[in-house]
Amino acid sequence: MNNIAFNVALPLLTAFLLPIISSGSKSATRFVGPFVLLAMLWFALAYFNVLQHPVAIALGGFLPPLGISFHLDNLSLLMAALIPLMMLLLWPYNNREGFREESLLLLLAGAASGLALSGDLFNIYVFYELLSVASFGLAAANRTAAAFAATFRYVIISGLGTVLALTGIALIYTQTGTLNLAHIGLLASQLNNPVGLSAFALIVIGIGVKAEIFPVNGWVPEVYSTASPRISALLAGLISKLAVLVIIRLLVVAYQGSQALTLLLVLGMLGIIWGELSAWHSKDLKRMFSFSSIGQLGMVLVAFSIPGDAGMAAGIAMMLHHLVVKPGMFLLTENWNGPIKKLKGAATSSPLAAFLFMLFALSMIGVPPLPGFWAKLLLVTGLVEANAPLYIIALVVLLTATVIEAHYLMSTALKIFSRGKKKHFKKLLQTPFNLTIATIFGAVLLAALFTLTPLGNKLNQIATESSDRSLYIKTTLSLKLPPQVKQQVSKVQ
Amino acid sequence: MNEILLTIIEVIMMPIVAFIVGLFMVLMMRKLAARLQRRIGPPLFQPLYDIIKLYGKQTQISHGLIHDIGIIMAVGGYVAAEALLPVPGMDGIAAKGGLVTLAYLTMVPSLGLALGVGQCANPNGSIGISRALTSMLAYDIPFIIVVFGVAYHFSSTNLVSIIATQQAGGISTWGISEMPVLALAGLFALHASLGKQPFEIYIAPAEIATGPMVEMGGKFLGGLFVMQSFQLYTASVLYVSLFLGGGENWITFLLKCFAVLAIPIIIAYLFPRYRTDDLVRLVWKWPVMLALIGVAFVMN
Amino acid sequence: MTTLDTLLLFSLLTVLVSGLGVRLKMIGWVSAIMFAAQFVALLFMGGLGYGGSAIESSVSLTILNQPLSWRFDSLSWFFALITIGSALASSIFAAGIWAKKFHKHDGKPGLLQFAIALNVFTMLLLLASGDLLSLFVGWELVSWASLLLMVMAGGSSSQWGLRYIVYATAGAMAVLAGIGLIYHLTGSFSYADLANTAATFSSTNIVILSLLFIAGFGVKMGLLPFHLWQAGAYAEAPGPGSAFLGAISSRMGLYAMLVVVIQLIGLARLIAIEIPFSFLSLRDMLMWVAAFTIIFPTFTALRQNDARHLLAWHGIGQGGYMMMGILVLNPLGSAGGLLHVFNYASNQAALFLAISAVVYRTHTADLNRLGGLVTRMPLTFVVLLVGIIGLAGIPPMNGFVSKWLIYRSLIVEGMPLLFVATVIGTLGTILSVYKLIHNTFLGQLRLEHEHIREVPWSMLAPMLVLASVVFMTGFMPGLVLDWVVSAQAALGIPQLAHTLGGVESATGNLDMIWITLVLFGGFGVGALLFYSGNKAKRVHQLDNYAGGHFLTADDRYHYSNNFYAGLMHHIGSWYRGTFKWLESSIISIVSLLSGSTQRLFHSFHPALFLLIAATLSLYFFVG
Amino acid sequence: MRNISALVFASGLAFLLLVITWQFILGGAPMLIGEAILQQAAEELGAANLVTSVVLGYRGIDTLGEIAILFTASTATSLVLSSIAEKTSAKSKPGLRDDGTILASSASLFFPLLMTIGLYIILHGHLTPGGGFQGGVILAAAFFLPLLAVPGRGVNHSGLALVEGFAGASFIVIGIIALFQGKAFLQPLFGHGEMGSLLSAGSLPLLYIAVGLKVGAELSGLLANLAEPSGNGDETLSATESASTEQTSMQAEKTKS
Amino acid sequence: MTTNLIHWLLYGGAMGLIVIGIVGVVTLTNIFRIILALVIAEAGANLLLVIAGYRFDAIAPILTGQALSAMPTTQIMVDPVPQAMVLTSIVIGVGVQALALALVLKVYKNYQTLDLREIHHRMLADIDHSSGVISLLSEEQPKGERPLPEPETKNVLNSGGEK
Repeated sequence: MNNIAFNVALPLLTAFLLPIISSGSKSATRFVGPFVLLAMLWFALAYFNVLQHPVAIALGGFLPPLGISFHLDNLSLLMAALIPLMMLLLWPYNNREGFREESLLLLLAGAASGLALSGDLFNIYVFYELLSVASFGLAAANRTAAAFAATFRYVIISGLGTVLALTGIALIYTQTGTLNLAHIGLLASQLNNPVGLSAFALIVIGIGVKAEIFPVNGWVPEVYSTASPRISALLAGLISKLAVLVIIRLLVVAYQGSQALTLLLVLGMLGIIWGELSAWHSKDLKRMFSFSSIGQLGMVLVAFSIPGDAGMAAGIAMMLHHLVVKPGMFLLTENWNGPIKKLKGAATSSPLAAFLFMLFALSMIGVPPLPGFWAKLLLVTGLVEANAPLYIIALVVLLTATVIEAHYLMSTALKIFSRGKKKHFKKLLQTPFNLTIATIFGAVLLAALFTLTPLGNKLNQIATESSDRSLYIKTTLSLKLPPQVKQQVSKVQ
Repeated sequence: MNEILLTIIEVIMMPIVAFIVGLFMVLMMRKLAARLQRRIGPPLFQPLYDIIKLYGKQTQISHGLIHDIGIIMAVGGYVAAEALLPVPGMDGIAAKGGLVTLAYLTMVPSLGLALGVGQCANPNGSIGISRALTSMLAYDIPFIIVVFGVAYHFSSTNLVSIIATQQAGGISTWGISEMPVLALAGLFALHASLGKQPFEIYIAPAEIATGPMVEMGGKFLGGLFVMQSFQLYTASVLYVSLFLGGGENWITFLLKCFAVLAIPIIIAYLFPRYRTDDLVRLVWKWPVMLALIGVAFVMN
Repeated sequence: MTTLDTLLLFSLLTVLVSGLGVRLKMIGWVSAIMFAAQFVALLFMGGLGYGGSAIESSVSLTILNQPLSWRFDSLSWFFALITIGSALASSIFAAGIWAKKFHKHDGKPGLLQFAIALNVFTMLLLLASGDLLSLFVGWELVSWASLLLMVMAGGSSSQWGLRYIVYATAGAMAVLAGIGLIYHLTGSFSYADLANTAATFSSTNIVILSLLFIAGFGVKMGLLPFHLWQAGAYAEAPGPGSAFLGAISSRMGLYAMLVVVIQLIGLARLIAIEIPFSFLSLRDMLMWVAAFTIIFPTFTALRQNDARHLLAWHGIGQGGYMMMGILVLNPLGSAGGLLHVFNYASNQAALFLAISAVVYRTHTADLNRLGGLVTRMPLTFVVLLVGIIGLAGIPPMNGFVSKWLIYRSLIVEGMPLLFVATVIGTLGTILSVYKLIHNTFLGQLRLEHEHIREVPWSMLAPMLVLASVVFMTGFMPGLVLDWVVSAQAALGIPQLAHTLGGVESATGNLDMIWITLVLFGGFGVGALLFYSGNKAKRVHQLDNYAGGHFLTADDRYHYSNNFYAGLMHHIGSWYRGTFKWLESSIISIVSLLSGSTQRLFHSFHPALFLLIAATLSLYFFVG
Repeated sequence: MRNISALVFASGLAFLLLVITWQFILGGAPMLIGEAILQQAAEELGAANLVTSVVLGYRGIDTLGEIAILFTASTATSLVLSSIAEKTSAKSKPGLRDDGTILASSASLFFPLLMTIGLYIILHGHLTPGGGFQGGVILAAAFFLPLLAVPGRGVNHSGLALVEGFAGASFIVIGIIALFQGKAFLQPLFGHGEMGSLLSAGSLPLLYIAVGLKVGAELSGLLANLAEPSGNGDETLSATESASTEQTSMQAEKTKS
Repeated sequence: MTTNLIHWLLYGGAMGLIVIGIVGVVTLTNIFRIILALVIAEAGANLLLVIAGYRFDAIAPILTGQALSAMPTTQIMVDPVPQAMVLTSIVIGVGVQALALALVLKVYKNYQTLDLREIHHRMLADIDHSSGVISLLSEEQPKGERPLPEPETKNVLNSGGEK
């Protein structure tokens, strides 16, 4: 089990060595990355298959809570497997210039894996920072003036975010005297007070910068419309989910009170409203998709704010769905980035892309029997089951937002499918590379459609497991506790 | 078996009776008009002569098959409608159709006429038809309210049973004495449906050259004359059987019919002509109001 | 492998084949044959039409612990019959020479066939749904499938399609909310649980549920005020497509409403609920909605100058009759409503096909650019005539029977105002359909239409068949009433005592056989009189009274524009376009909001929002 | 307006934060793991400097992450600053301006001094205050001083890259060796040795050396990058040049879209 | 009393630094100053962390002298964990600030200004232009033409905004 550490160590190692390799041979630079990612994928999947029940590993052999521990359960391993997968799909195979983007991507992969696996609050913070810095670099990689400006604003806002998050961590440490999530969970009773809750609020808003939580997502439209679509796809699809994952871990382990949930619910609702409305108003695909991804993450947040397994299942379903759909859509924006009214005849110039767009759009609106519908169904039933006025409002918001979503997506789709002038067709042609990747995403969506039943069962299993607080704590602290901590823990309780 | 035979015989007889009575009604109308205008008026068989003359004319101008079919429908529709109107001793298929059916069956002739006129491709004709249909829209609303009231009052749409109930109870149970307001509204609607002054805007001889009739000559016009006599008959008999307890025997029956018909005709020759929209406004205001009040009385 | 599976399998095969062979020449006929095969498969389930017990499908899924199942009962069978029948007619119409011309004007006949097949398949799925979840799945599929049929013509149709899909999504979301509420109340999606526990729901829940469902399903039925999308969306589709859509598509809403509101929740609950500050119960309110749905669209149709739009607007109005009849909920009324579904479908299909035949020859459906075609296209004229008589509900066509049932039910229940409303609707229909036939077939023949001929048989055949259906089912309504009654039985509402000729009841019979025979006898007499007269001589159209001067073919004297000038002079000012105004105001509100929200993202300092958010959330926890 | 609202909310935030912190007792925070570490760190790791044992032992992966962040930052910086073509290789311009002999010579005088101090601090990281980071920073200063004294003097980027690459790699490799020995990742190797002596605390000193070199290389690389924007000296010139490259890049993407 | 004073001084100081930093970031418009404000805020957060490990009259957690032999030590030591964390977060901060500085350099070269407002406007204009949409900020600007004033220095170039 210790070998899962490779998922963090290997990409970092490769990234460190990449400059040297590149001075050696350019071709090696291009291909070492994918190999490492494959290795990561292999590790993750291997454990994903053998894993019976959650496992914790102590890094450096120092038992938690003293040392840092990785927490391996279905959810974290799933994420750990998805990270290299997405990276492989969105890898810049056709990048001719230098090694920097590759190494940044590898660092991103390492950081993401660490974030997904880590069970220690401060360690999460470190990996989160690594993630951020790498994504800054990637966001600026386009080297246009606008990209620099957007990235700068991104850096500032997320820098502030980390300050808040760090403050929150400090508060938690001052309150409990420990950093290990499981240990914090053990002492959760001390956090169920204004101090602890405000620490949670600070962390949510801090980490929320990456999770595109309203209102700290001002960077989203700017960065996504200046960065290259691959990067946007990565940020919107993968990175935001990891940030959400952190919040969820914290929520499940330490903050099961209703107040924390209310905060998430309200933020999520505002996110939905703002995102969808702005998307409705936007006049080009890139910004439309960035706004709509804000809305989608709002939905994810709302889903997670439903107490119990139902919320967890719905949230994970929404997360995975968005993870598949949104990158596919962003990939299509590379050559369709003009104003929407110029998209006439796009379908005739590249029909496959148009079909994919339609597929993604329908699934996003939640048209049965596409997977998006089932995710939305889980969300709706969950909200109704939660049966509190605020949740009913959330339901109304959700449904209204869906209508707005349908309007702007369909008006775009009808533009795409309407007849256009011959002379524009060449401009609207999709690059085969992007098209292939997008097709893969579409294929995944359809495959999910045909394996709904097993997926649903697996989903429920994951949800029940990862929403089980005591299980998490037991898993980590079942490693032999050092005596002092034992008696301190007992003293605390 | 033989009651089917009987029905068939009745169905054949009733239109003939209707035609004869209708002719006399036309005669009465013209006589009354003449008297009101200080004239002597036509002799007894004048209406019949007119029709025969028209059918026998030398120059018969047809604008094509639909033109002919229109006239045929116009006449045939009424012929069929008569079979639904019970007269003393003959019920025909009144029991099988009922009030609502009759009301809609009487639209067939107007539709046929409309088709025929339309085929003639004469703008005057088309204008006339559009006005005729409009005025139909106008007077059918109070009429249908009246129908509803009566049907609800007698809790039946079967004319036979309606008449039977009235005759059983004598005058006090007649529609007119039980629901006078409705009866008044019905009279109004009846008058409007006859298409006489002041509701004859769709003919307007001076303006659109007699509208629907503009292209009608010879047997086509004759068909219209036949239709008119049927129309007078149908309207009066329907009113009689709704409000005046139908006919116990032929004498009372015919008396009632002519009496009912006399009222609108007398009114007709004292009034000028309404414009279409005025007509609609008028008919939608007073008769409808009356009819609704009447229904309210009936239903409370 | 039950018969239902066979039917669905055939339907799916039709979709696949027509989808794969989109580009083929022969695909039209192939899919027409496959529709015929579906029809036969449906007839094998004919037992359902005569009170047979429901047929389960052997296919069933379980997704996220939610079972989905499919079954067919008499009601579904009745609707499926109409669906496949109209699909068959449209597909045959579109298969032959029509397709060639359509292809010449860069349309895609194969795609049309595919779209129709897809619609049929999804509709069958909806009709076969065995629980609320599969009902919703089918519902959404139907909505999106019909979008394909609506927008495939391109051009202005895409705008209508967009409008439609927004309305449809809103409706679907309402339905979804309702289903969610039911799930919360009963803990499952199955019909049985709902039917069993519906009695225990609180009346607030009942109100919420019925409003959600009727609004949701009403969007597709085009109930006021959700009707704005329908006319254009149906009319702008390619000819046969709009025939199919107009005939059946929006009836799916009626079906879903029947199943959920009538069959499962039960109308009794609705009647029991009083609306505060009014004498109305919830049921009465819905009936008034139906009444307005009859009147307003009908009189909007009166003003249309495009034949297809005129018919499509009538489609909305006729939907109101069905709703009305079913809400009356005595045997007469519900039978009338259900029967009208069939009758109206046959009329509308015939009419739309006839009109698209006219368009096929003249390239226009503009009522001011046509006229006098009867001499050139007599058979099409006959079809249209039969169709409009049926649509207007005048004897002896079938439309009269269903409307008669509805009138009678209203009289029996003693609802004068609603009765008057329905009659006003009928009168308006008569006016506008006469305008239709007058402006297209009667009057002056335009110069450019001198040389057009009757349409070919591949198009005439389905039209004539439909016309004969309209007549026969008017002549012997009993044929259809059998199916209607078994549908009533399936719905669990009182059933109508009927005969082959119509209705047998103490307080007022209807025997269409006698009436029809007598009517034609009357025509016979009329003909006798007419032809006993002196022989008439045929003259040219132009040879008629024109105030003394000679008409020539190039001056247009066809009285078509603003046909009911007098009426419009009176009621014209009543057309306020209120609903359009409502819609546009909603849209502008949304755009206002969205503009302001986007401005927030453009404010040049996101950090401020971070500060505000942090402060507020801290205040939420500490303060 | 914005400032006012900002101030209002900021004061609110400040107030709330103070309300929160007022509930703490200074120095009374429960330090569960702190206590435990103080108790057992010495015999577990055998490093006299307990902070070091935390930094490299208990929280070793944090340290790995943090040097990774430094590396990422410098990579991103050079990605940002380099123009399209790879031109970060060392170059020294002719006719660079000289800021006086004293400065230059003292800079070259300081160089060895700073090097020694830095290395000392690094090597004794596990015994005395200080360690890899502190020492690394001093090393960076040593490298950067001449650059300040004589602007435009090139820095050997490829050399730096080599150092940082191998230093970072070695840190990870040490961790992985532990894995291959069946231990956990980053578990200290070798025995503790005799506490307080230079050769003690197992592999911690090695790690610290790696960290020190890495940090030094990173920082000097960063500073050098910032000092010589887009790899060549003169400001306006570079402005036009980089601008023109922006130009071309924009054109490129325009034509692409 | 003194403890209170120290308490205020330390905690108040930390929080004050954070808030000051945030206010700076929000209100300032010069992007370089914004970076400095960010640094201040981070300093505050670090200070808060360190305080968490504070103990009254305790020594640094380094074993010296006899403590080396006599284990476990008798003296009270401050918590080593926060110190390690602060070390980490400081270095992290350095990295981020360096990147931010690099970006400032580039932005300045492209837009010839350090005013965030100006930069933001021109960035939006660039985005709109590159995506072929007329600016959402100024609806009534003439098509295609950039509504912004020409940058002063002629050898500066506004990033392909205008052609």
